[in-house]
Amino acid sequence: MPIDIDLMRLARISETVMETSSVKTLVFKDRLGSKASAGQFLMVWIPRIEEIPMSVMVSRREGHAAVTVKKHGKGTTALFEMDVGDFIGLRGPYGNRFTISTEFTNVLLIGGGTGLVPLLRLAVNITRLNIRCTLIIGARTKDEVIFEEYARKFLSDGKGKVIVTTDDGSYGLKGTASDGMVKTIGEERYDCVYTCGPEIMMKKIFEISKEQSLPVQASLERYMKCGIGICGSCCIDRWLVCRDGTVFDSNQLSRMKEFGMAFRDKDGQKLQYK
Amino acid sequence: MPIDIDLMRLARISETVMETSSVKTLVFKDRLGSKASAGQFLMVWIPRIEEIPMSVMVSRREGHAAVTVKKHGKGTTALFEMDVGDFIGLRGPYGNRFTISTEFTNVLLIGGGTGLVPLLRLAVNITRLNIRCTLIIGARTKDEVIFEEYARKFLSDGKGKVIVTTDDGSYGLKGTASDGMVKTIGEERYDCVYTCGPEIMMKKIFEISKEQSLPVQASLERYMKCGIGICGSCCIDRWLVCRDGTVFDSNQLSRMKEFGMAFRDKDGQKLQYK
Amino acid sequence: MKGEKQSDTLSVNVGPMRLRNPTMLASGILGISQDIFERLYNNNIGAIVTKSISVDPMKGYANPTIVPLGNKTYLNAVGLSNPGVFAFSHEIMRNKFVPIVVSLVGSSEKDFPKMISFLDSLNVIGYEINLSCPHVSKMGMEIGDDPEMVSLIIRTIKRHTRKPISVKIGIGSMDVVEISRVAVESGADMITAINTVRAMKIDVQSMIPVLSNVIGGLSGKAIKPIGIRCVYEISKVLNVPVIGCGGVSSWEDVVEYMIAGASAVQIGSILGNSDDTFFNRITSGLKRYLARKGIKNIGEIVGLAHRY
Amino acid sequence: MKGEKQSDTLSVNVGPMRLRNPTMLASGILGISQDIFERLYNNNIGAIVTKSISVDPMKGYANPTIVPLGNKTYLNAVGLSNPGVFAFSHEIMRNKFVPIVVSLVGSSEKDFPKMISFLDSLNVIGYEINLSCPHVSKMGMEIGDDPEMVSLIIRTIKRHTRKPISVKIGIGSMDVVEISRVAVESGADMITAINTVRAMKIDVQSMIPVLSNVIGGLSGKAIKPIGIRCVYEISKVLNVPVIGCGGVSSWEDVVEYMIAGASAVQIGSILGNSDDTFFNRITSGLKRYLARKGIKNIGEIVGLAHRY
Ligand SMILES: Cc1cc2nc3c(=O)[nH]c(=O)nc-3n(C[C@H](O)[C@H](O)[C@H](O)COP(=O)(O)OP(=O)(O)OC[C@H]3O[C@@H](n4cnc5c(N)ncnc54)[C@H](O)[C@@H]3O)c2cc1C
Ligand SMILES: Cc1cc2nc3c(=O)[nH]c(=O)nc-3n(C[C@H](O)[C@H](O)[C@H](O)COP(=O)(O)OP(=O)(O)OC[C@H]3O[C@@H](n4cnc5c(N)ncnc54)[C@H](O)[C@@H]3O)c2cc1C
Ligand SMILES: Cc1cc2nc3c(=O)[nH]c(=O)nc-3n(C[C@H](O)[C@H](O)[C@H](O)COP(=O)(O)O)c2cc1C
Ligand SMILES: Cc1cc2nc3c(=O)[nH]c(=O)nc-3n(C[C@H](O)[C@H](O)[C@H](O)COP(=O)(O)O)c2cc1C
Ligand code: FES
Ligand code: FES
Repeated sequence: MPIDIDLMRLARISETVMETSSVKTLVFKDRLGSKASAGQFLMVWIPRIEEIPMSVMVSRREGHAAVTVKKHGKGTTALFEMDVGDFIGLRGPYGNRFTISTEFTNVLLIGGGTGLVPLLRLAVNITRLNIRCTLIIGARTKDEVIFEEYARKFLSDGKGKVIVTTDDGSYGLKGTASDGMVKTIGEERYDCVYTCGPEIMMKKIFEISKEQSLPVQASLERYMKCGIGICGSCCIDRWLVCRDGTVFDSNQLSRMKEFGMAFRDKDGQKLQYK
Repeated sequence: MPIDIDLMRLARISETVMETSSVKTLVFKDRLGSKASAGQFLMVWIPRIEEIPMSVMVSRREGHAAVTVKKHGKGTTALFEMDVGDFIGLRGPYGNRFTISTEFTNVLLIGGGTGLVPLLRLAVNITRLNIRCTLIIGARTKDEVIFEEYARKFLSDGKGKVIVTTDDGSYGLKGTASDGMVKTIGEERYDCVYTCGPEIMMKKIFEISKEQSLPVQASLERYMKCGIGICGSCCIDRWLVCRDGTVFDSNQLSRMKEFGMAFRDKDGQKLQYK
Repeated sequence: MKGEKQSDTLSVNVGPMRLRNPTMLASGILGISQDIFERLYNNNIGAIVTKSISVDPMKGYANPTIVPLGNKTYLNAVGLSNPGVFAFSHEIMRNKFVPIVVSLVGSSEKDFPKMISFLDSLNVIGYEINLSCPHVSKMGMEIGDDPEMVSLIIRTIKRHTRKPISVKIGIGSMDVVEISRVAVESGADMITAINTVRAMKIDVQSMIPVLSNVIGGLSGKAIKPIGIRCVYEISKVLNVPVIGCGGVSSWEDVVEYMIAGASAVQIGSILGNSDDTFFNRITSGLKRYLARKGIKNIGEIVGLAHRY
Repeated sequence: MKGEKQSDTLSVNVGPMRLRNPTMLASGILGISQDIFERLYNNNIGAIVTKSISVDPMKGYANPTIVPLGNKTYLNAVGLSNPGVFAFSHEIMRNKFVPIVVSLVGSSEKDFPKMISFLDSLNVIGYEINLSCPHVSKMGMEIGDDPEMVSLIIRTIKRHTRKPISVKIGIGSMDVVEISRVAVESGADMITAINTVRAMKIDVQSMIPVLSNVIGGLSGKAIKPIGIRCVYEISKVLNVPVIGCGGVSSWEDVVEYMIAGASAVQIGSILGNSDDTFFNRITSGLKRYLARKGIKNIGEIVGLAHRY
């Protein structure tokens, strides 16, 4: 019988990893999630509390998937506080994926915060294709840098490199992830830029890339209820992030009036990014 | 996508054959029906009039099935009056099937009226297995003998033989089908008796076989509404003819108190056979 | 009664009825033959509810009366065909060991004492009053939607029998909780929810409604979320055992109904897709579930959803 | 109106509204963004019904608000979240070519003139009054089950707009024909049937109701036979255009609703399973069907089942 990814399944958390004081990775057995593509997300049910979209994190364990959650509001805090043995509900994976051309030889990945999650999955795929890969990890301060060790490990041996930027200069390059980008594109030629993270950051990256005629793929976030193209709450311009995205390319991004400018609240009102 | 045999499908009658003045064969394209086993039936919808069970008749045309209907009450009369181009609805095929042991070398088939329909299908299968086969066609009178020519044709060349009996002696052997049976089992050794037709006839055949320790398989009829084991209207003792049958073996038949004795009406009342 | 411990994992008390397990045959499914009842009981069903029986035999509607719609969903308008109470009392006269609940249907309160007089001395554990057949006028939902009639019928029945009665309700034009309240206040011992939901199917090629009666009742998988909701609503508000019904096809569905508040669960159309091992599979699924959760008796899960 | 010939095969008159084809977006589905409306219209939808709009913005319930149940069936309790009439009137202010019907919801008759004052001068072809949301108290079904409130709301609206209005009804605790009759007698130009059906889902492993609101509304394939029945019943008895809704996922379903008596058909949850070619596939399926039957305009099939 084919498995319906829309039917909620329960998964027991089998392992947790504290990434920083407010970021935690939860690992659980989930065959469907383990096969997710980079850019896809799961709808994660925290029973009686919330259901929220979460990018699928790489998990080293066969048949397992993971999510990396940053403590935020009600839902993410409850998820963050979960421990081994607790149950979550899962639907998905949903959404499209980052695409890689076999003609690429060198690509740039730029992530901020939990936006690094889909990029790690992507980096794994990219290095398997023998494409070189530079990963910029952006953070506000040293304590918030995540996944550095993991990334350095599998981007070693000439597979690529890792650049860390912190806004306050407490670690790595001082500046934003886009400052790091400006620097590295001055030094190397990249075929494509992949990004996920705060939208203002992605917008900046998109604009820099446009000037340099560098193609971009960005994984966007919007408020999501259904994750499957029914409710419309995740719309950005004419697109639904859950169905047409989460990954959009330069062409789409350039046609978006709302990208980096406006988003919709839980009630569907359009608000401006500050 | 797997096809759900329960979902009603429409079929256009592509050919009709008058077998006698009150028996007609309707041929129609229906892949599922064309693959039916001997003993199985279709639920046939005559739009706005009735839905009735009909044994699946052999059809020479690839991908086609057929039913042979005897004019009776409202439903069968409407079906009988249908012509090329008319539409019927179909569900099924339903029910179990006659079983053949490869150890058989010679078998006896005894049919009365439209009860011959499943036996013709069976005879085709049997001869393919190189088992010899005697078919008794029972009828009240000469004009009601059906399928004789067809049966004689494919039971020629040593594959088997056809015996016709008429109650009034107007054709073939004078007597009932069971009289024909008594005669032929006196002459030849059979491994199994297959029968379908009026229940009183089948009961008689079952009793003769029991005396001779001959195994019997009989395809029974009961009033049917659903054809799928929901309504219970087709019950005979603890069995449902639509689901556990239509074919029952000696062991089951011998445990039935109602076989040849009683049947249920449309409202479920038990009535006695006269 | 809810949560009461039992010696046996699956045995349940449904009001005054004690069943070896919470599964029951839904009315109208295979429901006219004592031989079939015995076969089902030997195959591990908890109890039988018979086809709805009327005073006189009823032929019902012409076929098609039952239309499979795919995905374990069915539409039917059988028209309450049944052999009548006289023939049916003969059918179950020799019942020795099967826990039989007789479903009764009538067009006025006077019908019920007549039927009870035939049945009450037989080996019958209770009655289910069908006030919710969605497609037979003057006998089903039309009565179920009339609170005074419901009350009159139940009070009349209670004067004529000491056996427990369940009132079977459906999605009609009265709120399920309100009509259940009327039933309970009039003396009903249990509520069965739900009957089929008024529905229809048209064949688009012939442009003809498929059921001979045009309109019928939807059953099976499609109505399960509606049945769960009704059981939850009724059992949360009224202090009465509720028997769940509608779309059960697995042990998980039985559990879902019981967590919603059902003390027992009826199984209907799905039997068209199942075999003799069905109830064994249900009961062993239930046992495994309870073992995993460390629950001693299934009664403990009844109504756990009322916390929310 | 029924059977009236049109130059174009698929164009239909739905009361005073003329649509290029009989498909409409059901309310609450992708219903808050003008950009999405334009995309759907460019993909060949006949008309848009917006998310139900209230006077003030509403956040709705916490997630889970939408639960897929499998087989194209869904459960939802969104809680009528919407940006409110002020923000929404800005959303559609620049609408040029999309036939938009605004769905309105309110808790008293006074809410409606307020909303209409914001919307009536915009490029909007009509209103749909949502009196049937099964899971929001004081705004949905509670109003739809109160005939006097229904009548008051509709008469109030009719005094404040000349645009056509459809009243959206559901399976509540009033007969669908009776509540439609009240609506029509109070001035409704059309009836939309049906909204989601009150239902519930419990996760058996965690023993927890999945929707944050516990109870929600069933939509999709499971409710189609119920919707077909309602459209048939209403359109057979009342002389009013009916817009069918519930479980449509193919051109055959559109045809089935129209034969049952619908002048147009709304499509909702199934859009979660479809892509940009969906409405083209529907319309070309409809055209092939009509060609095969030798029918010039789809309006000719409306209500053909009333013969039975
Ligand atoms: C495709 C996608 C992938 C994501 N991946 C991750 C991830 O890997 N790790 C991670 O920590 N976060 C991720 N997020 C963000 C995460 O879903 C939100 O932080 C979370 O939903 C906030 O819920 P809350 O109850 O804690 O916040 P609330 O207090 O309810 O709200 C805080 C803010 O979070 C956002 N938010 C709230 N609910 C949702 C929702 N249902 N959908 C989208 N945004 C919401 C809104 O901007 C809101 O203003 C992802 C979001 C999307 C859309
Ligand atoms: C498995 C099976 C296979 C059959 N195969 C054939 C066949 O190949 N050719 C053929 O001519 N006939 C066949 N029949 C018999 C045929 O179904 C009935 O003759 C037919 O249903 C009568 O319908 P009616 O409306 O003409 O009769 P009615 O006037 O309604 O009733 C006449 C009698 O026919 C029987 N009958 C009526 N309705 C049904 C029903 N739904 N199911 C079963 N019996 C019914 C009853 O005994 C009834 O008393 C078969 C029956 C069964 C159960
Ligand atoms: C063919 C058929 C006949 C039915 N007959 C009756 C009946 O006589 N009395 C009754 O109360 N319910 C009757 N029902 C309704 C069932 O008892 C049950 O309430 C309904 O089918 C929902 O359960 P299910 O989804 O498990 O089938 C009938 C249902 C079907 C499918
Ligand atoms: C997520 C969701 C939100 C809905 N919101 C509304 C709404 O705001 N107003 C309304 O009248 N109906 C609403 N509905 C009901 C739909 O308009 C429609 O009546 C119902 O879903 C049945 O159609 P379907 O089976 O095609 O989905 C909603 C349905 C869904 C699934
Ligand atoms: S989250 Fe509902 S449409 Fe995208
Ligand atoms: S015909 Fe319904 S059970 Fe056999």
